[in-house]
Formats: sequence, C-alpha cells, structure tokens
Amino acid sequence: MSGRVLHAQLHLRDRQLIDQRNGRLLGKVDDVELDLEADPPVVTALITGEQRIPARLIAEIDTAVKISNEGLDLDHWDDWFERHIIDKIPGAGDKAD
Amino acid sequence: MRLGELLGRRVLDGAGDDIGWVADVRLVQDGPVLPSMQAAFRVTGLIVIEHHATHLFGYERHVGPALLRWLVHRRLGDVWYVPWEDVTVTATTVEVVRGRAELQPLEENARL
Amino acid sequence: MRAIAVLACLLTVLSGCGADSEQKMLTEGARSAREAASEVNTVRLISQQLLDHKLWVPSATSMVKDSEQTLDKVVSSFATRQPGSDTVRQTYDRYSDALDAASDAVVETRIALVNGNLAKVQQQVGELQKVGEQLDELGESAK
Amino acid sequence: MKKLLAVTLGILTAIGGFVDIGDLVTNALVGARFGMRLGLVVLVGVIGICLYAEMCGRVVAVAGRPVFDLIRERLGRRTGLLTLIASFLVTLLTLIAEIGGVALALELASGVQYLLWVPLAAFAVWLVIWRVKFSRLETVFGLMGLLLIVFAVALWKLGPDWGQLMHQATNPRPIGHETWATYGYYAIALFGAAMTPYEVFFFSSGGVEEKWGREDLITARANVFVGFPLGGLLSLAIMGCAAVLYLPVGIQVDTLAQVTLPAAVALGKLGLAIVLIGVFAATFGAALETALSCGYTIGQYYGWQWGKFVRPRQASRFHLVMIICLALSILVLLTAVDPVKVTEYSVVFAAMALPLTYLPILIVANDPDYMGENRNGPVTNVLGLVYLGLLLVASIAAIPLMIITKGGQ
Repeated sequence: MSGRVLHAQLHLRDRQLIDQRNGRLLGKVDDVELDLEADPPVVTALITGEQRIPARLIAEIDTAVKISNEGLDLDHWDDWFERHIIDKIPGAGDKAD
Repeated sequence: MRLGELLGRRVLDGAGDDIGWVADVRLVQDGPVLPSMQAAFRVTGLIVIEHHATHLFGYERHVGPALLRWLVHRRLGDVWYVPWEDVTVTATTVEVVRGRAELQPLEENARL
Repeated sequence: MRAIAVLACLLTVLSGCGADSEQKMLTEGARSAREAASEVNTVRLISQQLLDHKLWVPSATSMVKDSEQTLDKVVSSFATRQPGSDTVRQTYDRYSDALDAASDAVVETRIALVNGNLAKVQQQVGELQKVGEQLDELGESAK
Repeated sequence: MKKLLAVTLGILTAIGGFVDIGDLVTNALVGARFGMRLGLVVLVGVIGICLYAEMCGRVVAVAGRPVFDLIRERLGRRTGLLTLIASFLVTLLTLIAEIGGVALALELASGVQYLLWVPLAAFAVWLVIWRVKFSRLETVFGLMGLLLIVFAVALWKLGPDWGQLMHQATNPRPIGHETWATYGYYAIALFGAAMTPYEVFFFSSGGVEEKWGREDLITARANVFVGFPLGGLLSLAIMGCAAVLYLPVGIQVDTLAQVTLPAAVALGKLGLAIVLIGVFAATFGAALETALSCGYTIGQYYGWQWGKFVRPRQASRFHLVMIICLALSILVLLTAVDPVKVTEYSVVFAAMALPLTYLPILIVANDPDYMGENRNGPVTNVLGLVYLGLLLVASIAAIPLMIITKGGQ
C-alpha cells in the first residue's frame, strides 16, 4: 500500500486553513465531507462555517491545511468589519494590500 | 455524509451486539487523481473504541508520556482498526461483519 | 426543605444580625485592631520618609489617603457590631475607642500633609507611634 | 546587542506573569504576612512556566502554530470553547486590572485621581497596539519593566538579616494569626500567577509575530531561560522588601502605594521615581500583553486572520476584539471597582483554564507528526506530567480555598 496515511478527525478537523498563495488565515476546518457511496469512498470537501471547500482545492496538509482560495468567499466577515469599522479609523493600512 | 455524523456512532457486530463507538476515520492519499494533480483521500477504515469518548488526542498512535497514554487508554478501553471492506454504514449505526473477538487491535496496525 | 430554610434563617440571625458574644467581640475587635495598626504604622512610615526627604508631598498625601480609606472601612465595619450585654459592651468600647483614636491620628496627619505643616507632621509621628503600639497590644489579645 | 534584544519577548511575557498589578500587590502582601515562607512557590512556578513556555517556543519554531491553535485542535470545538471562555475571561479581567494599574501608577506620580487617568491609559494602550511594531513594543516595555530590578537593590540596601530570610524560605508554613487555609490560598495565587494562561498565549503568538523558524530554536530557549527567571527574581525581591520592612511591624499590604514605599525607604526619591516608572512600564506592558492575548485567543480559536504582522485592516476582527475589550475595561473601571481586587476574581476562571491550557501543549510537544526529532524527551515529559498534576490540584483547590478564607482574609 502506498500514499500518505491520515486520520480525518486527528489531522483535518479543527485545523487552521491557510491561503496557499499569500499565507492568509482563512478559518478552521469545522467538518469533513465524505462520499461513502463512491468507489472507492473518498473525501469530497472540507467544511468551514457555511462554506464548502471542494477536495480539489486542498493543496497541502501539514500542521495546517493549505488551500487555493479560488471561487470561495472565506473573507466575507473580515471584509465586512474592515469596510464598516476598521477602515474608518485612521492608520488602518493602505487599501492597496 | 459529514465526518461529524459518523464520529460517535455505535458500532455493532454481525449479530447486532454492541462493540463500541466510531472514533476516527482513516484515510490514505491514493484515491483517484483530482484536477489539482493530487490523489484524493480514500477512506480505508474506521478506528473503533470500546468506551465512548470524543477525543483520542492522537494517543491511539502510542506517542507521548507513558502515564498520559495509559490514562487515555484506560478510559477508551480497547482500540481497534476495522478495514472499510468489513464495514456497513446504516441509517444510525455502523455494522461490522466480524465478531468482537476477531477485530484487529489498532497497535498491530498503528502506521499502516 | 422547610427545615433547611428555618436552619438557614437561624444561622443568619445568629451570625449576622444577632448580638455578639464576648468571645466573638474579642476576636473581631482584635482583628480590626490588627488591621487598623497596619494602616497607622503605614502612615507613620510614610510621614517619617517625608520628613527624611525620601518622598514627594503629593505621593505621600496620596499614599496616606489610601490608608485613611482602608482604615475608614475597618472602623465603620466594627462599628456595626452589637454588644449583647454590659460586659461585652465594655470590650466593644475598648476596641472602639482605640479605633477612633487611630482614625483621628491618621486624619490629622493627612490634614497636616495637605497644609504642608511639617512641624505638625513631626508631632503626628509620635502620636501615630503611640496609637500604633496600643493597637498592636489590643490586636494580640485574641486570635 | 541584537542578540540581547532578541530576548525581550521573554522578558515582557514574564513581566506580565510575575509583576503585573495583581502580582505586585500579592507579592508584597505575601511578604508582609508570611515573610519569605512562600518564596519556594515562586521558584516552583518559575520552573513550571519555563518548562511549558519552552515547549510552546519549540512548537512555534518547528511547526509554526501558536497555543490556541493547538487547544482547539486537540480538545475539539466544544472543550476548546470552554477553555476559550475561561481563559478569555481571566485575560479580560487581568486587562481591566492592568489599565487600572497604569492609572494608579500615574496617580502615585502625579497626585491626580486615578479614575481620570483610566480612559487615557486605555487609549494609549490601544494606540500602541494599533500603530507600534511588535518588535518595538516588546523591546521598549520589556526593557523599561526591568527597572523594577530596583526592588532587588532596595532589598540589599535595607540591609536585611539574610540568614533569617533564608530561614523563612526554608520553613514553608504559616505563622502567627495565619492558617494553613490562607497559606494555601496564597500559594495557589502565586503559582497560578506564575503560570497564568495568557503568558503562553502571548509568548507563542509573539513567536509567530517574530516569524520564528527552526533556526530560531535557540532564540526561543534563550527567551524562556532569561525572561522567566528574571520575572521570578523581581517577584522575590518585592516579597523580600515587604518581609523586611512590613512583617516586623505588622503592616498588611493592600495598596500599590505600600508596594512602592520600600524603594523610597531604601533609596529615597530617586528609588521611588525609578519604581514608579518601572511599575508604569510593567503594568502598561502587561496591559499590552493581555489586550493582545484577548485578540489572539479568539482569533486563533476561530481561525481568523490575527496578528500585528499584517496591517490592522487585514486583521479587522482581531483588532475589533481588542477595541471592544479596551472599551469594556474603561466602563468597568469607571464603576470605581478596586483594580487590585479584580485580579483576585480572575483566580476562579484561571482554575478552569489552567489544566485545559497546558494539556494540549504537552500532547503536541510529543507528537512526531508535528515535532519530528524535536519532540519532548523523557525528562521533560516526567516534569511536564508532574506540573500538570500540580495545576490540576491547584485548579481543584482554588475555589474552595477562596470561599473558606474569604479571599485570603
């Protein structure tokens, strides 16, 4: 048998999600979606909050889970508080980055 | 199905007798290749514990201070690894083909 | 359930609102005396440092005010006690008088400090010493 | 010089743990009531925090994960949330006390009532968090807090009978009107303060802020073994001053003024000035540490973007949490609650938080997936387990003892 051995609860659940591209922190893995009917049965997605991260976006599983943040809206609340509160305080940083 | 629904389910043997609870799902990264060119995580089996507990702290793999390991294992009772071929997931439980005596202790199978 | 309620009421009455026995008055008096002695000795120490030019007047004043506040709490909490009999009243008065003397000495020191009257502060150091010793003695008269 | 400055994270963390406003008063209070008879507890505490902070530093350097990440991961969402609530409340109560402490130090220096300083102190803390770089912040407040070494000088200048102090230290038991209950209560207070959870939150998050990698393992260790023993030393010096000056004359310590007075007695106005600056820096540093820890714990539990290594707008929820906590601190303090008393109530929450904070650290520091060859050795594990046992005992005994002794009376 080859391939890396992992445990869904131990290695995936409650781990930090990180944007593979820029290292931004994107939330925690709250649950794991399994397709047990498939042949073979596989992991189909990670769940964080209301968002579903398809398995194809998982880039690397280490002490954190790195994903490619494509077509996901994981920054929604951070952006909301940024626009409505933090940006209104002087010195919050440049809009550019 | 969500992992959360599977964890903590009752595990019954072929005769319908109680064995224990689902504690974790073992995955191997050798499934069908995804568009990202990575292999998918294939479900290979379940880790089943005798007594109900939500967390193993990773101690089913026998690492860490001996005393802590002993405490965790005392609480968990026996820990088994059940290959997926032997498992049937029903509406509310998990059934295992084999009887309790034929189960494989996890230690013998710690790092498959 | 009712028995527990009655018992609880009884305990409350005995411990709180009821009159103090001689022993209880002694214990509480001695404890208050020790706490008051602590503040009196602190104020004496502060005054002494001020006279030795080791403290600024505003710092000294603010420190003394802190002690005065704590002392006020000790004095007023002891004052709420109720002596049950004449013998207990004698004990009560003994402690009460000493606590009042402590309070007066500290207040006068604070006033002298605020007015910048160092001669008076010097005089108060002696007074505080005397009051402090008396309180120390009372404080050791019971556990 | 750069090497020297690299240990300021450990120093600042230790100052928060050993000589923040609650500890300043507790150390002096204990010295005045028990002499050095509780000194050993400080030593036990120093060894414990060194042990676990070293594990945290190692986990950060090797695996890059701060402590609350590990707590959520190993305890799961529900137990993790319980730990979050308990440790967040300890940290918030401590933050409230520290802001009060900064204001009290300003009152002692200026004679102006401390309540007037409260909003200003909270605003200043926020401004530093908002604008000042992490490395600058730890250097300035870590080094300024070291001015409290003046207590050690003061102790020496007071010319104590060292033999007697040693005798007290080696005879750990209550004296005079004290009981074993009050002795035990203060032992737990000192031990709990030495191992207060926000120290490891701040230290490990600070390691991430400093971008520690495998090559910084030595820096991490140096921080631990310089910072925390220094904190313990300051704590013992304050206790010693009170033991020499207050114990013989029966003075009980309950105000910050009484804590600073020995420096004036020994070294005059200059000594007092240095102590006041030191107290200001230590409480301000502890306020920064606790305010940041409030943000770190919540941010790390939910996996939000946190940290000062990104601009405030990129970690908006993290900064918002800290703004809310600081605003809450002002509101609570303006009710004229005694800031020193506030820390006493935090003992209750610390009791719950302590074992749950340190268990995941011990587990992960043993995990070969995380740590590879840098995982714990057998000696560290034995000591780690002994301390986990001590923490458990302390957490079980804390609340009953607090009730029996009515908060140490």
